[in-house]
Order: sequence, then structure tokens, then C-alpha cells
Amino acid sequence: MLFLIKTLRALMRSPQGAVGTVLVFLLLLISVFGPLLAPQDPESFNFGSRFAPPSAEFLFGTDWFGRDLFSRILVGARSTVLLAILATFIGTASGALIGIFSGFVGGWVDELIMRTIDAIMAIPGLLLALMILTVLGSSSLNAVIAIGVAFAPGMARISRSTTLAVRELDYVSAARARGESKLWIIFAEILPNMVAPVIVEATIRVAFAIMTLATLSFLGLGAQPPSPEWGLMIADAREHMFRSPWPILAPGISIALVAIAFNLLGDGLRDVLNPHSQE
Amino acid sequence: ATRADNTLRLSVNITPGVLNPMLSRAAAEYMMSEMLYSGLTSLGTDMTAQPDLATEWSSNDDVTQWRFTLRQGVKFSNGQELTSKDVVASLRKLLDPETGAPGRRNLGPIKMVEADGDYTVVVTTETPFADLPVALTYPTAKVVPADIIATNFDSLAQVPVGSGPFRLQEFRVDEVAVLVKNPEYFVAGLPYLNQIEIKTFPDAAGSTAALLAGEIDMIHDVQPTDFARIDQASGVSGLRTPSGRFLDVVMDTTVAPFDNILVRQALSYCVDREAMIELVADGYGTPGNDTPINAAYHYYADAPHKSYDPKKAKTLLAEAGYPNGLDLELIASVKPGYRSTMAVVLREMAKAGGFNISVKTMDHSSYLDQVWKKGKFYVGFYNMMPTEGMSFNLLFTSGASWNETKWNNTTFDEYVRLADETTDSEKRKELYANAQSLMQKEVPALIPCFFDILGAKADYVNGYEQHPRGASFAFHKIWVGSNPPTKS
Amino acid sequence: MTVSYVIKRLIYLVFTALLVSLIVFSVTQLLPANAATMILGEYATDEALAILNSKLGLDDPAVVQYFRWLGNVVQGDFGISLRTSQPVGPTILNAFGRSAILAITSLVLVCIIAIPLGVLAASRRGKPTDLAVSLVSYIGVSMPEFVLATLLLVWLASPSIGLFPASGYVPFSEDFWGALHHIALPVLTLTIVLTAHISRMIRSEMADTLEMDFIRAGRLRGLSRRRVLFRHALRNSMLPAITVIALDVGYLIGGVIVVEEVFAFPGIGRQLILAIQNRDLPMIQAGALIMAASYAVANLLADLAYGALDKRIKY
Amino acid sequence: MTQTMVLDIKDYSLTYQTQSGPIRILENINLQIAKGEVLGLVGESGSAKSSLAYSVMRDLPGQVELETGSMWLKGEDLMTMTEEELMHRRGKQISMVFQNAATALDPTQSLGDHVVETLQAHQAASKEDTLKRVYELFELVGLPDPILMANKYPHEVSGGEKQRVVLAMAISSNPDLILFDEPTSALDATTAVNMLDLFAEMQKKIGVAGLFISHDLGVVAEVADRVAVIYGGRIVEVATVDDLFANPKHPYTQSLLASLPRPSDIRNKRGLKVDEGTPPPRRGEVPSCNFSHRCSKHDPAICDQSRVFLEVQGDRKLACVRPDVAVDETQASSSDILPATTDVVLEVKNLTVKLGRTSLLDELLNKEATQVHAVNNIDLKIHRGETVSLVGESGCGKSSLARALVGLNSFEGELRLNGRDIKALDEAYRADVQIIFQNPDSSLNPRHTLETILSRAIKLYRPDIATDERSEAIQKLFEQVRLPAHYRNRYPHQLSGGEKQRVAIARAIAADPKVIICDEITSGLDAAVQAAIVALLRKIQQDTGVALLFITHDLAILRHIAHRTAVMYLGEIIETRSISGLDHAPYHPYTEALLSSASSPDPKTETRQVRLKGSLPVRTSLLTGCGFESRCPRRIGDICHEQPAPMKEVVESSHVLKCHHEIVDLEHIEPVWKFT
Ligand SMILES: Nc1ncnc2c1ncn2[C@@H]1O[C@H](COP(=O)(O)OP(=O)(O)OP(=O)(O)O)[C@@H](O)[C@H]1O
Ligand SMILES: Nc1ncnc2c1ncn2[C@@H]1O[C@H](COP(=O)(O)OP(=O)(O)OP(=O)(O)O)[C@@H](O)[C@H]1O
Ligand SMILES: [Mg+2]
Ligand SMILES: [Mg+2]
Repeated sequence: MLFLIKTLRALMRSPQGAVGTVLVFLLLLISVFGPLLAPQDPESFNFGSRFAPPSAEFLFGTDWFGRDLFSRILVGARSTVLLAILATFIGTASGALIGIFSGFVGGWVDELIMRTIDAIMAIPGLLLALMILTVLGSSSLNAVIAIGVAFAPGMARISRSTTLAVRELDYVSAARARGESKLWIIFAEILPNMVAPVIVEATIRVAFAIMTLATLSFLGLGAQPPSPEWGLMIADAREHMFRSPWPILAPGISIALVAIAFNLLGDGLRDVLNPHSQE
Repeated sequence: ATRADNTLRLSVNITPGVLNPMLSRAAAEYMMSEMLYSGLTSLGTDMTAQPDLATEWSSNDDVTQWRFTLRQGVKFSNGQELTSKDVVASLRKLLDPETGAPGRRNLGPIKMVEADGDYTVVVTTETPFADLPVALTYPTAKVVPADIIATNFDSLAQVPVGSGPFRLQEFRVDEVAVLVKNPEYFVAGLPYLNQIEIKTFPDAAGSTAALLAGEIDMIHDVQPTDFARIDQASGVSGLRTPSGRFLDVVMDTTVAPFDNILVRQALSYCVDREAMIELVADGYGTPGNDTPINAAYHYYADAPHKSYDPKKAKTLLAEAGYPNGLDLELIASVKPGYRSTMAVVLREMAKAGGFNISVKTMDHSSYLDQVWKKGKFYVGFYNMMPTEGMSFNLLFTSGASWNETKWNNTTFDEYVRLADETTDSEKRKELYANAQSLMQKEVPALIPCFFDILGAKADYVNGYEQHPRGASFAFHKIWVGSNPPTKS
Repeated sequence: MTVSYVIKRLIYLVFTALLVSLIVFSVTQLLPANAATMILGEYATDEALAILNSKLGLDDPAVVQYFRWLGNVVQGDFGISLRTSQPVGPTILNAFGRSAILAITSLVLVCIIAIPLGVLAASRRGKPTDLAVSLVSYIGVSMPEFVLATLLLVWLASPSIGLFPASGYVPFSEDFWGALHHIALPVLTLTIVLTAHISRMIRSEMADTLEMDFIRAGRLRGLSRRRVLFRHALRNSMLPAITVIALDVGYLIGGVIVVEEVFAFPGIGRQLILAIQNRDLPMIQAGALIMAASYAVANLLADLAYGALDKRIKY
Repeated sequence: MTQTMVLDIKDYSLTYQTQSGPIRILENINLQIAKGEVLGLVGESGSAKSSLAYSVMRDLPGQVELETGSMWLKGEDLMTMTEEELMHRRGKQISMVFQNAATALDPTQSLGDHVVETLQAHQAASKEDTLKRVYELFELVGLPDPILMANKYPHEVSGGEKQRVVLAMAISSNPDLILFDEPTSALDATTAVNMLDLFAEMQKKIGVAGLFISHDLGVVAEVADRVAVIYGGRIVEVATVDDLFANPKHPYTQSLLASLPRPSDIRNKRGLKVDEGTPPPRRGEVPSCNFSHRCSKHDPAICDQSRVFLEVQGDRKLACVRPDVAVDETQASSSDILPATTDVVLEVKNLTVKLGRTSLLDELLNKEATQVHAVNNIDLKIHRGETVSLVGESGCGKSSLARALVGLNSFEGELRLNGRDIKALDEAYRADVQIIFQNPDSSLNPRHTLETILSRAIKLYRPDIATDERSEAIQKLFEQVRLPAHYRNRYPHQLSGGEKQRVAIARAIAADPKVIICDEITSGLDAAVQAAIVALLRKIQQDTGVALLFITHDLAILRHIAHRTAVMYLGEIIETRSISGLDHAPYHPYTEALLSSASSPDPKTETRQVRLKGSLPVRTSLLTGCGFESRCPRRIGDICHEQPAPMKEVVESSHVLKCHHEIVDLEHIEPVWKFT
């Protein structure tokens, strides 16, 4: 807890960290309370106001069914942001565990795991996610799993190299010399000391997950219509793009903004959690 | 006057993949086989059979046997002459289940195909079948040389051998197919064009832009969302023909809740058909009345359309035992795009009627594998058929090969059978009207609207008549005028 | 750098390719429906399906299918596409060639733009220039390719402006300027996204390097600012940058998939999506393999370049 | 006066702004360096030695809050110069040699190019002339084969050679002043002493003025004419070397000298002063004297009256208002070391450690593994209550041996604990043999509290202590290592270096071990802290009879802790001898050189110079002859190359050495030290 407050305070001191933290905080609020804030039902058609430009009634305009884009963005924040965080969590947690295990055990097990990970990483993540989703069927939750799986190898690599670095540190040697169990060494000695780089990486990956999630929905493999998932909104809006830009602009800018927020936060955290920058 | 090169550049949205005419499945493939091959008859824009290889035909009185007289002197592109043995071999091959030809069940209850001399073909049907000449216009019913069928059928996937107005010069999958005029075509003076380039533009916006930029001359299939834009531009014009192409919402009438007619009826009151046309087809369509037949067909029975009446729907639903509404999952394939649009619109419209529909989209392969003909509630898509009878027989009679709804209504079957067997137009009209009203009442499937066939061409393209069925094109009658595109 | 190192890496490469093909194959085995369903489409009957399945060999056990495929590949035969009945090898190579034009053009542009931009930002840390570059690159990295591509489409290809064609492809052999015109938007999209990525990376590498002792040492030896920046800082930052650029090749390949889809560019990405949609197994395998191989080769080249440039690395 | 001074710093103060407020870095600095003079600057870590150097170079790393005073280089005010003007001074008139040459050189540039570049920045000359000058300079700084050297890259040469290149750059433009910031502290003793010789020689040759920064008074004594002592950003005393060492006046200087070991300590029975003061405050209120918080003669009535400035007092400058009050020396620990017993606790025979990992593919390809024989065939015995010190150059295999003994490296050979043959390192062995690592920053898990750190050890090794009694046991450990009890919830980064090392010691003694292996545990610490740690270890040894293997490269401290010393070279123990006899021959030639390279802050001791050339080779395959042969100043001939040196016993049985020379010959060698 103390650590959290301290980190937050440090974060607020750098402009990136401050902007990122505030933005992400706002986003989380919107994700949780978005549906309550939405002025209109995000799914109801306004037959008379299709393709309306932004106005007092429709802050961001309306789409081809006359649905209020502002409400759709607010409600869609949940499926976009929270799911991206979930996907990142899945990828990070599984990747980190694999990475630590591989790095700690070493030897041919490590080599085998790393070669496999090399191979998986050689398949473009999007392609992998695409195939997994085609197998599982399209749905937001499956997209989350697919992104998680696609993220895991990269995460495993990072955590492995961190593990290798941490493993050589004297306090791990001390624990080994002391005859500590492997579980203790992995979970008590190594893990806590590699969360910082992992958290930083994960934060930046949330931005990436948001984009990938949207991309998958865009390719028709994620969220299901008429859900106001932002990527799906853009995909559907493309047909109508020459009639009104708002159905594309609203979710497009939202995605970029959210990704920027997480990138900023990640960069802020990188500076804060970096041991060199600590006083 | 025609343009000097007299070349038509045409865009299609799905690349023609299968070259073998008997195995083709998509519009672009039908287009190619129509250019490269000929059939016995071809379909006129008025949905009647027109001479192609057959110059005339007649039947016996109870319409169980048909004689087709062939044109003489028709040459295949390999130089062989086309005779009745080629027609017989082709039709037999098509009907052979081993071939796996997509149109096998669409040709009618054919029992036997025989040659009578070099230029006469006799077709015998199991049951009386008045529509046989029209049925034989089916796009896969093309004639190929008998010896190729016997020895090297698979080679047709790479090297076409046909007697159509054009010949294939170059074919690059996903890019372009170049066809050139067949100088030996059996209709003197045709085709007008020297060359056709069929280019694949998977993206609608791309083909629109290309047309507007003068990079192509004609778009075969325009998205409703692009139509107005093209039509307004100068130098190009939109082509629009009302058609019997429709999206239906299939309900499996053998399983709950759709085994309850009240539920189906309730749902049918949840559709604002005019609004549906506006939202799904951007206004380029005609309302449907839960039958596959609309004004584009001969025997359309004009009945008042069901109104949008969610209150009534609620009452019906309550009567059916769902006073608190009904949760349903509606599956839509992602191809073509307006399947899911229709699903979303229906979901929204049906909310007021007590239906709580969630939409699930699926890639087309999975849809074909898991849902089509198996699912209990999904969006189907069908092109216009040449005749009412074919449409009913294909989808809604008990023995229909795509009997998705499993409605199996013997009265309905009887109407259709009797209509098939008679040539008396008045009688047919009555029978088909009965069939249509029965469907409207029982609602085996929801058919809210029909889509117009939309295309576009540059103003200098002449002689093109859009076909409501969407599977016939008659490119040999097109020529490119002398005001050629000003290309940068 | 020794020959044996290169051999070792090549062995790894082959191993990776094999593993990739195995992974991809296993995943495709799980796909619902198969090529036969797709070929027959909405006209399938059970008998027709069974016949086609056995004709295509899709009813053999997975292991048999895999080794048959592998055996053919080893002989340079990638099979016949199930979707189009055309040979896979030439088709995929053509598509790959077109994608490579996109990717390489973008990569070259990126290197030309991103490196000076990163250096500029790092050397003016905290100053307005840096902030401006950072801001732009934040936006760049935060904009998914499909959003950017769609926005570019709306702006630059809209009928009222019509600066660029919305989609499609013209071979360079046919019409050079037309071809250039057609790849402009896809390349622009990739370039913007990648430039943001790489300039950010160079900036942070540079910032780290600028903190190093030898930079201060150089400055305190009286070297000019320019020399310290370009001879010492940039050169040392370029080394890690090479590795990251190589890793970005993977990212680029992913981006290519999306961009090709948006611009309907007939490259390997579209080919693969089509193949997956149609369960065109030989095509999926060949496409995935070629993508994985280009990624692996890019990394190998980067490592070799790293070894050649950085005298400290001994392989 | 200003005109004759090369550097004249007048009342210079510097304050940085940080996130937690302003921090005073330097306060009222007044320093002059005359032409040809070398001024030493000593002070503990964090006393702002480097900061002063950077100020002179006008390259301030921090965010300046306030900077006052002036700084004159040959009559020009450096502080008013533009960046452009400074660029022309740096490297030409004033150059700097950094602590770590390894990081001060661009890894992608060849050594020659470094110098060429520096020369070209300051004078236009033809390429050949420049190159010729480079070779000249290389020759001057003692780099053999300059042409070959010029083409090498930094990673291809040793630390000493790198430092020589840096020096070559520093003198390349005949500067007026060179700033040396701890130029030898990253080097091995034998290399460092060579460098010091070189600096002195250089200085004599080109007559350049120098500011020589070091935390090690001994080192400064070797090269400087005058010494300035800096404490907490203030200069507290400036005097000539002789005056300062003979008669330190400032209590801080006195304390500094008192905690420094000297070669003569055994003869004089001199103990080390143990005073681990906290660093002076740099934030908030400005104290009148910043040493007062730890000064034993601090008297508020006198000391806190007004700011105590550096003023001329007799033969020196001094910042103390009570210079004549004597400090009591009771804090000094006794120099006596209790004798050890004769029961052997730990014994190794023919122990060999091979390092280097092979990959799976290498194995498959049948590639020969490149293994380093880090420890080669050594025998060693440690008795109960005894401290054996293990000394040797960096990379000679000391840590490898230590790690093997606690199961972190695999090894071949025999290992016996209390007569018990150890095949696999079991629970009991692990409890009995503990290790403390060199770097306290990395040996304590930064995410664990001290409580967790210690309770783990207790839980593992002392099953007899019930869970609820652990807290008490921890309490006792804290007392044993003299840490305040309220530290138990702290994290390692909240401790100073010395305190961290105490925690590591506490962790080691928690197991109540028979042997503790201390791997250079004092080398990162300031002298005063080092003395305190050594005292603590001796106390623990007295109380528990634990045996210590004390690994160090600091030969001066040996006399205050060890009974015996083992000298290691290239993985072999080449000599084992008792500390009491350290001052007398016979020596192994390597031991002789090693001992000679220890710098001495004692003006009354003269150290004979024995210098080694080159650097430690890597031992990959077994050597045929003596490992030291390539650098040995007393090499006999081919026999050294062809035959392994035999182990020979000196009369006194606990003294053995490995050399082809006859013991009698070696006995005639002059002693390393002459005490006056
Ligand atoms: N850029 C900076 N910003 C803030 N404080 C700094 C900065 N640089 C140094 N300091 C502080 O100034 C003090 C002196 O540091 P400096 O590095 O000059 O000491 P030093 O005597 O060289 O120590 P060492 O012997 O460890 O090298 C330290 O307390 C340090 O924390
Ligand atoms: N993991 C390893 N693989 C290969 N060689 C190693 C490994 N670790 C150490 N070495 C080599 O083994 C030799 C002995 O190293 P060791 O760390 O024991 O020396 P040391 O005497 O403790 O040095 P220092 O004083 O620098 O700590 C060195 O040459 C070193 O380069
Ligand atoms: Mg320093
Ligand atoms: Mg060591």
C-alpha cells in the first residue's frame, strides 16, 4: 500500500506520468460507470437523425442507424478497456511464469522452451490471434484469450531475461547457498524483483492490447454487433465512411486516446520504477 | 461507334476461383463460365428461357419429355464441333452425384438424357416438369466436350474448353482475368467487345473509386451504401433492377420455441419492413412478405404487407407461453455484410415485441459447417431463382434440398407439385398464390425485404441490360462507346 | 563471427520453421469446417462432401497429412491451393513479393525519417522539439493501423479529394507511376506507425547512451557537440536499434496484414486471411512459413550486423 | 597571487535542486593549485569530490539551484565562459581522467581514434603528424607496441591499458591542469600501483598541475604534494602530505587516519579506530561546523557561535575552532588477535572448479566446451577460531572457490567438514558453512524487510527455535551485529553500506555456523566502516569460535583480522603463510609483488617497489609450467615454463609456497617494508 502511494506520488511528478495516470484513472471510471453516464440507449435507433453531425443532442453525432455515438463510446469503453486489461493480465501472468520457470531451471528445458517461444514469436501475433479466434469462434472473450496467448511469448522472453539477470544477483545465490526450496526462490526471491519491468511492459502492452482487440473486432473476429466495441464500430462504419466521418472519428480517436493514456502511464512508470531514478 | 480498343474493364468483388463451369458457385464464376461456355438455354431478363445452343424445344403433353434441337456448326475453342453427344455427356456429368456439382438438384427431376441424332437431345423427367427449359438455364449447366469429360475432366480447372462468346487469354487469381472475343462465336456479329478484363476489387470502396477515376468501366455488384454516390457522379450511372434476392431469418420449425406457430407469427409482426429496406438496403429494395416471391416473379400474389405491430407480437408471444418475453440467439455469417446488419436491425425492432435477441456473427466457413441447415435461428441469403417453383422446391417443400426450416407442410407441397406439373398459366397463378398465402400465415422463415440488383457503369458502356436474377449477364451484347474515359 | 555460428543460426532457423509449421498445422486441425465445406459452399450434400474430402486427402489422419505436406515441401512443392486450384508456391511468392515491396519501402522510409527524428528529440531532451516529437510519436504508436488507414482513406481517397486510389494494386512492371500511386497510402500508413515506434525507440536509446560516461568524457575532452552526438551517441544507440528494428519486422508483418485488408492490397496478408477463411490449408501453411522465415531471417541479419558493427560481440 | 595559480577556486558554493528540495553540494570552497603542483583531495564517499571536479570542468550533472563564487583557470574566469569557449579549454588546457576507464571509452571506437579525435578537436594537423603524435603519446604512457594498440578496441585491452589510453588523451594537448577522479580505484592493486608510478613520472616529465581525487589517503600520499580533506561538501583541512600524515589537526582527518591500517600495525600493536559516523546534513539549516554531529570535542558554546570557515592556522589551513583539544583514542579496537585452535574445521584437497556452460546444440555438434579452470587443484585447511585470508588479483578465482564451498559452483575434489567427508552438500553442511557476499546492495533482497531476511535463515537452520521465539532470536542477532532494534521493519535500501553488511553478517551467524566465508565484504566500504566491520567479525569469532575464510584484495587490513593468509594466483594457491611472519622473507615472487603494491599512508614506512607487468591470463587448459611464469620478475628460465612448480615447506610448518626457487634463495630477499 505504502509502495503504491509512493509510486503514485512519484508518478505525478513527471508530466507523462501525471497525464497518463489521470487519463487512465478517468478511463477506468468511464469503463465502470460509462453505462450510467450515457445520455441515451447506445443501441436504440433514431430513425430521423441518421448521420447527424455532433450537436448538443448528440455530442459526437450519430451513426447510420441514428444511434448516439457519444453513448456508444461511453458504454463501449468497458468492453474495450477492461477486456484489454484482462487480456494483458492473462498474457503477462502466463508469460511471466513461463519466463521465470524457463530462466530459473535453465539447461535444455530452458532451451526447448525458448526455441518454442522463438517459433511462436516468428508467427505474427495478429495471425496467431486470428487463427485462435477462428478456432474458438468470434467473441470478445475469445479475443481476450487469443490476445493473451499471443502476448505470452513476448512476456516470457522479457521475464526470462530479467530472471537471468536477477538469478545472478547475490541474494539469489545466498538463498541457493542457504538451501531454500525452488518455489521459495522463484516466488519470494526472484518474482518480486522482476515485477517492476514486467509491470512497465504490461502497462504499455495494455495500449497494444486495446489496439489488437479493436483490430480483431475490425476484422470481424472480436466483439459481436451491435455491441459498441470501438473496433467493431469502425469496421461497421467503413461502409459509410464517405457519407459521414463521425462514426469513424469518434471511436478512432477514442482508441488512440486510450492507447496514449496507457503508453504515457507506462513510460511514467518506467521512469519511476527504474532503480536509477530513485533517490 | 465503338472505342478503338473496344475493351471492357469490369470489377468484381470476389475473385473467380473455380474455372470448371460445372463446379462454379459464385457470381463472378458464373460470369466467366457464361463468357466461355454455352448452355442449352439461357435466361432472359423476363425470366423466360431463350435459345442458346438449343434453337427450339418442345415437350409432350404431360410435360415429362422434352426435345431440344441444337444449332449446327458450333465449335468448341479446341476446334471440335459441338454435337448432342457433348450435351448428353455434360448433363449426365452434372447429374452424377460423384461430380459434386453445386447445381445438380436445381435442374428438375431429370430421369434420363439421350441424344437423338447429332443435333437433337431428349430429356425425360420423373414427374411432369413444365419449367425444364428454364431450369436448364442454371449457370452450371454448361456444355463441355464429351471426351474431356471422359478423360480429363479436372483439366477444366486450368484450361477452359467451351463455345461461349469469349475465350480466356490470361488468368491470375485474385487479380485479373482477361478474355478475348471468340471470332467463331455462333451468333454472327457477336460479341461486340474485343476484350474483357475482369479485375478483382475485394473492397467496395476501391472499385467505386476506380470507376470514378476511370480505371474501370463497370462494376458488377455495387454496395447499397455506395450507390447514391456513384449515381450522382457525372460520367457514370448506377444500374438498379428490382430482384428476388433476399435475406431470410430461418427458424427451425421442429424445435422450441419455433415449433410454436405463434412465436413465428409474433416475430413477423416485429418487422417494420419499410424501415428494414431503408436500414439494411439503404432503400434499394422492396418489402417482403415472408415468402420468397416478390414482384420480380411472374406469379407474385400481391397481398397486403404485414404491419409493424409489436403490441400484437407481445400478445401472441404471451399466448405462446412467453409472457415475459423470449431470449434468442440469432446467428449471422459475416458474408455478405448485410446479414449482420439485418440481424442487428431485427434485434432492435423485436425488442418492443418482447424478443431479446443477441446477435452472433461467424466466419463464413464456420457458418457453413455448423449453422447452415443445422442452426435453429439464423440469417440466410438467397439469390433470385428463375422460377417460383424452383425457389419453393429448393427451400420450403418437404423434400427441398435446402430445407432449412423443416416446415414440411403437405398442403404447401401439393400446391407446388401441382404447379410444377401444369402448363396452364391461370392454374399456376392460383396455386402459387395459395402457396404464398400459406407461407405468410405460417411464417416458416422471416423474409422482410428483397434487395435490388445494383451495378454501375460508365456512360459510354452500351448494350448492358441488368438481369434481375443476378446470375446472367449477356456480356456479348455490350460495346464500349466512342467517348472513352479520360484517364490520367 | 564464425562460420560455425552462422551454421548454428541456420539450424535454429530450420528448427524454427519446422516448429512454426507444426504449430500452424495443429491449429488448423482445430479449425471448424474444412476446405471441402468451403469449396462446396451452400450447395454441399453429405455425399459430395465425403467425395471431395477423400479427393483432397482431408480424411487421412492428421499425422499422415502433416508428413505428406512436409515431404512435399522438402521437395519444394507447396501443393495446390484448395480455394483456387492454382499451385500455392507461385501464388504465395507473388503475394509475398508485393507485400515485400510495401514492407521494404516503408522500412527504408522509416529509417530515413525516424533516426534523425529520434536523435533530434534525444539531443533536445525536455525542450519543445523533444515534446513535439514525443507527442507525435505517442499519437503514432497509439493509432492502430486500421484506424490510421481508414482515416487516411477518408481524407486522402475520398471522392472529393481523390488524391490517392482507395485500394488495389498495379504491378510496377505495368505502370510505374500508377503502381507508386497505389502503394502510397498503405506505405504511408505503415511508415507513420513504424516511424513513431522507431523514433521513440531511438530517442530512448539515445537518451540512455547520452547518460553514459564516455559521452561526458567526450564532451570534457573538448569534442564538438555534433561529434559527440553523431559519432559517439548515435553509433552506440544504433546497435540496440538494429535489433529492435529487426523485431519490428515481425510487427511490420502484422501491420501488413491489416493494411492489406484495409486497402485490399493483394499481398501475403490478404492471401492468408482468405486462406484462413477458406480453410485453404496448403496456403495457410506456406504463408505462415514464409512470414515466420522472413521474421527469422531479419533477426539473423540483425544479429550478424550487430556482430559486424559491435566489436565486443564474439559469436 | 592569482596570476601564478593554475587553478584558483574562490569561495565557491553549489546547490542543486532535487525533487525533495534543494541540496547543498559544495560550500565555500577555496582551493589553489600552483603550476606543477599536485593537490590531493580526499574524503569519504559522497563528500562531493567528484562534484568539485565537475564544477571545475563546468559540466554540472544536476539542476543548479544556486552557484556562487568564482573559478579561475590561469587568470580566466571559467564560470563566465560560454559553452563554445569552454569547448576550446576542455581537453586542451584542462583535462580529466575518470574513475572507470572502461566506461569512459566509446566501445565502438578504436583506442587510436580516441586520441586522434581529441587531438584534432584542438589543433589542425596533418593525418600523419597526428598519428605520429598518437604513437608518441602511447609510448609515453607505457603502452608497448603503440601501432598495434592504436588499432585495438576498448574491450580488447585490460583495465590498466585503458586507463593509460585515457591518460594519453588527457596529456595529449599539454594541458595546464589535469583532474584525476579516483583514477586507480577500479584497478587491481598491482595495476593501480603501476598507474600511480606512471602518474608521478608523467607529472615530473611534463610538469603539469593536477587535482588528484581519492577516498584512499594512502594513494594520495603517493602522488600529491599537498592534500585537501573534504567532508560533506566543505574543505576541512589543507596541508602538505607530510604535515597532514604526521600531524592531522582536524578531528575528521584524525579519525580518518586512525581508522586506516598501516603496515607497521603489528609491530606497533596499533588498533584501528572504529567510527561509523552518519554523513553530515546537506539539506535544511546550514550548520556552523558540519562535523559537529559526530565530533567528540564538539562544544556548542564554542563551535556553534558562527560559521567555521577554512582558515590559515600555522602550517596549514584548517576549519576547526578547537584544534588544540585532544581527542581520546579509546574507540580504537585492540590489535590483538586471539590465537586459533588446532582442530581442523574445513579441509579441501585437490579441489578444482571448472566454469563455462555449453549449449544443447553445441553438445550435439560435438563442439568442445570452452571451460575456464577457475580453481585448480588446491588444498586448504581452516581451523576452529581461525581466520584465513585469501588474497589475489581480480579474476584469480577467489570467488569461484568461495562459491564452490557453499554449493553455488560444482567442483571436483575432496571436501571435509569436521572430519566428515562431504559428497553432496546437505542441510547440515549448508548450516555450518555460511557465506557473505561482497556487494551488500545485491546480497540482500530489496523487496524483503530485514525481519524477513533474518527469519528465513532462522527458519531453515534453527528448527529448534519455535516460530513464536523467532522474533526474539532476531532481536538477539540485531544486538550481536549492533544494529538498532527498530531497523527490523526496514528495507535494505534504507540502510547505509556498512549497515547492510551487518545485516548480511547477522544472516550468516543466525545459523550458528562453523565457518563463514567472507567474499571481499569490506572492499566497497570507506575505511572507517571497514574497520568497524572487521572489529565486529573479530568479536563474533571470539564469542563463537567460528572460522573465517576472509577473501580480500586489500592487503593492509589483513594484519587486523587474519591468522594466516593464502595467496592465490590463476586458480592456484601459491603460498600459505601466517600473518605474524608477513613482514619477513621468504616470499613467493608473486606475494612479494602483491605486498609491495599496497599503498601505505604511513610516512614512516618505506615500501620497496616490485612491479608486475601485463595482466592476469585466463586459464582455459591446464598449464604445463608455473602459472606465474609469464609475469614473474624472478623467472629462472625454461624450467618455469616446462615444469609445474613444486610446493615447498618453509621451516615453520604452516608456511608453504609453490616455486622453483629454493627456499633459501628466497629467504635472502629484502623485506618489502622498511620501518623507521
Ligand atoms: N546530479 C545530482 N543531483 C543531486 N544530488 C547530487 C547530484 N550529483 C551528486 N549529488 C549528491 O552530491 C553528493 C556528492 O556526490 P559526489 O558524487 O560528488 O561524491 P563523491 O565524493 O565523488 O563520492 P564517491 O566517492 O562515492 O564518488 C552526494 O550526496 C550526491 O548524492
Ligand atoms: N560463469 C563463468 N563462466 C566462465 N568463466 C567464469 C565464470 N565466472 C567466472 N569466470 C572466470 O573465472 C575466473 C575466476 O573468477 P572469480 O570470480 O572466481 O575471480 P575472483 O578472484 O573472485 O575475482 P574478483 O576479485 O574480481 O572478484 C575469471 O577468469 C573469470 O573470468
Ligand atoms: Mg566520485
Ligand atoms: Mg570475486
